[in-house]
Amino acid sequence: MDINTKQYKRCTVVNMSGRIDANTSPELDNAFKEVLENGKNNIVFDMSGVDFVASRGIWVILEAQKACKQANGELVITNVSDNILKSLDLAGVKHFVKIFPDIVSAVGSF
Amino acid sequence: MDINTKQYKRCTVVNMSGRIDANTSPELDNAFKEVLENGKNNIVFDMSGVDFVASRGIWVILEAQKACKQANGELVITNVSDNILKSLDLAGVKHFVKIFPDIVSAVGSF
Amino acid sequence: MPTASFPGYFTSLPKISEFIKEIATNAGMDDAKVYQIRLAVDEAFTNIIEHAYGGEGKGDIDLSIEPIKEGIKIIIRDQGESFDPDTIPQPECDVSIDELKTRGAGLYLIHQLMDKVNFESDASKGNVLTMFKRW
Amino acid sequence: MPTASFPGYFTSLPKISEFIKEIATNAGMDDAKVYQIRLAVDEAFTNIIEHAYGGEGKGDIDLSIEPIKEGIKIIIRDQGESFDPDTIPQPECDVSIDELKTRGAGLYLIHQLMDKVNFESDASKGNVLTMFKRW
Ligand SMILES: Nc1ncnc2c1ncn2[C@@H]1O[C@H](COP(=O)(O)OP(=O)(O)O)[C@@H](O)[C@H]1O
Ligand SMILES: Nc1ncnc2c1ncn2[C@@H]1O[C@H](COP(=O)(O)OP(=O)(O)O)[C@@H](O)[C@H]1O
Repeated sequence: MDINTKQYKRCTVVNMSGRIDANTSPELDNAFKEVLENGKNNIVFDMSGVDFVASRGIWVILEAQKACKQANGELVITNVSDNILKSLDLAGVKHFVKIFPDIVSAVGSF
Repeated sequence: MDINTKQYKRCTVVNMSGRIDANTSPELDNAFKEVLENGKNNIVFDMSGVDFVASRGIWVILEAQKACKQANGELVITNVSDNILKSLDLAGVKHFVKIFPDIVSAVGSF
Repeated sequence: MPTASFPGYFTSLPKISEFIKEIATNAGMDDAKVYQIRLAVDEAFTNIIEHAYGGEGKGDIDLSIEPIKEGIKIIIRDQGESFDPDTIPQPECDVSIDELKTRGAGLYLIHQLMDKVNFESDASKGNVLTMFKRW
Repeated sequence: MPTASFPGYFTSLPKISEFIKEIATNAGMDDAKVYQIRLAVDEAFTNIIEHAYGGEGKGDIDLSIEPIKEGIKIIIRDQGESFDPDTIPQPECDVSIDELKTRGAGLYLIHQLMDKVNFESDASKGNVLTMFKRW
């Protein structure tokens, strides 16, 4: 698992590789919190390298969205694999988070 | 040759494939002019599909930059192949146009 | 019937996932369904560690996976606290992000992902979660 | 010595480029230098069509490309107006974008890209541009 953060003019891209489960989701949680602590509240979560997301991961994403919105920002996600997308749909994530097909449209939405 | 335009929140991405020479540069010129006529003045020219640029192409890019700047916008370019980059350098293009290594950082610069 | 025992740590989760993936894929389950089984099992293991054992390192979890005629059967056993899944309310998603209680989709996902789910507690055998996924 | 004649249209440019590419690459020129030769030739052809012939469809252009010991020699001939390249000022790039006269880098690029450039006009032979690129 590997988390990287890149700052653009109007948003921060966070990308992670590997699994987001009970074991690894706290690190993702920290990465999102760090972005917010730096005063940035627009986040693109690039999931191109993520191959598994358990409900713990979903909660981390939704918690981050909550914090972004409270700071008048927004979290969006992109590059979600088909399998993961289906499980995010089951959990109703799309009601709370915009999902973009590619990172350019995600970054370009801010 | 194929030119596509995609509108994002703060910029328009124009991409072209093939050669930009005396034969094809008028079409690129038109594409840039159309963007500006639509009231958009921030352009990302994505050159990932471009494999040859003659001086006519360089002038079209610089003319478009002129027009963008006059409208308080900016044109930037991205995904420039090594061969093309060397010739743009010879022509001094970097004094007038920002060159980004990838389209995400180009779009993210607006 | 392939069976394995895993220590009750979250670091077991990727190993469990690989174990399921290999057996279910070799049995002929398609990729999307293999993913769904892996996710259901991951949620079940996480819940056992957290809720039945009350934390990591409190006990082992046994997993068996059995390809049968109609699909794949999974049995997960632990020796932790028992519980009655019928007492657990469904998560809500008809709320705004601010109202959302950001916990509690594990059980819901397990039921959505698998075709049959059964939970039994027994003083001698411990807790037994049986799940089934059709081909 | 591979030689070809191309009609003086801008649509000849990609064909000329392919012609150069194949011969120069087969002769062992590296990719970056092949590109530089192609670009110099493209600029020369464009100038001939536009300035020597005064437009498309006014005459043919002959190209020969010859791998020699030290590099590759290119000869381009046309029957259009002659001109004296020494009278042409260098393009400026020390200016702001608004002041920039957005024309006129073709000759400059040809000189930058090639190791030797020679232009001769002759009443009988027409205009002959000889260029040379070291291996
Ligand atoms: N294996 C288990 N043993 C004991 N309690 C459980 C078990 N699985 C779930 N529970 C109870 O059901 C609740 C809902 O579980 P779940 O939907 O997975 O969400 P979460 O674990 O995030 O709270 C848990 O909070 C817990 O009280
Ligand atoms: N082959 C040629 N025959 C006649 N005139 C030429 C030729 N090549 C260049 N010129 C003259 O030199 C000038 C500069 O050429 P160049 O640097 O290629 O820029 P551009 O063609 O864009 O003006 C041209 O405007 C033209 O007057």
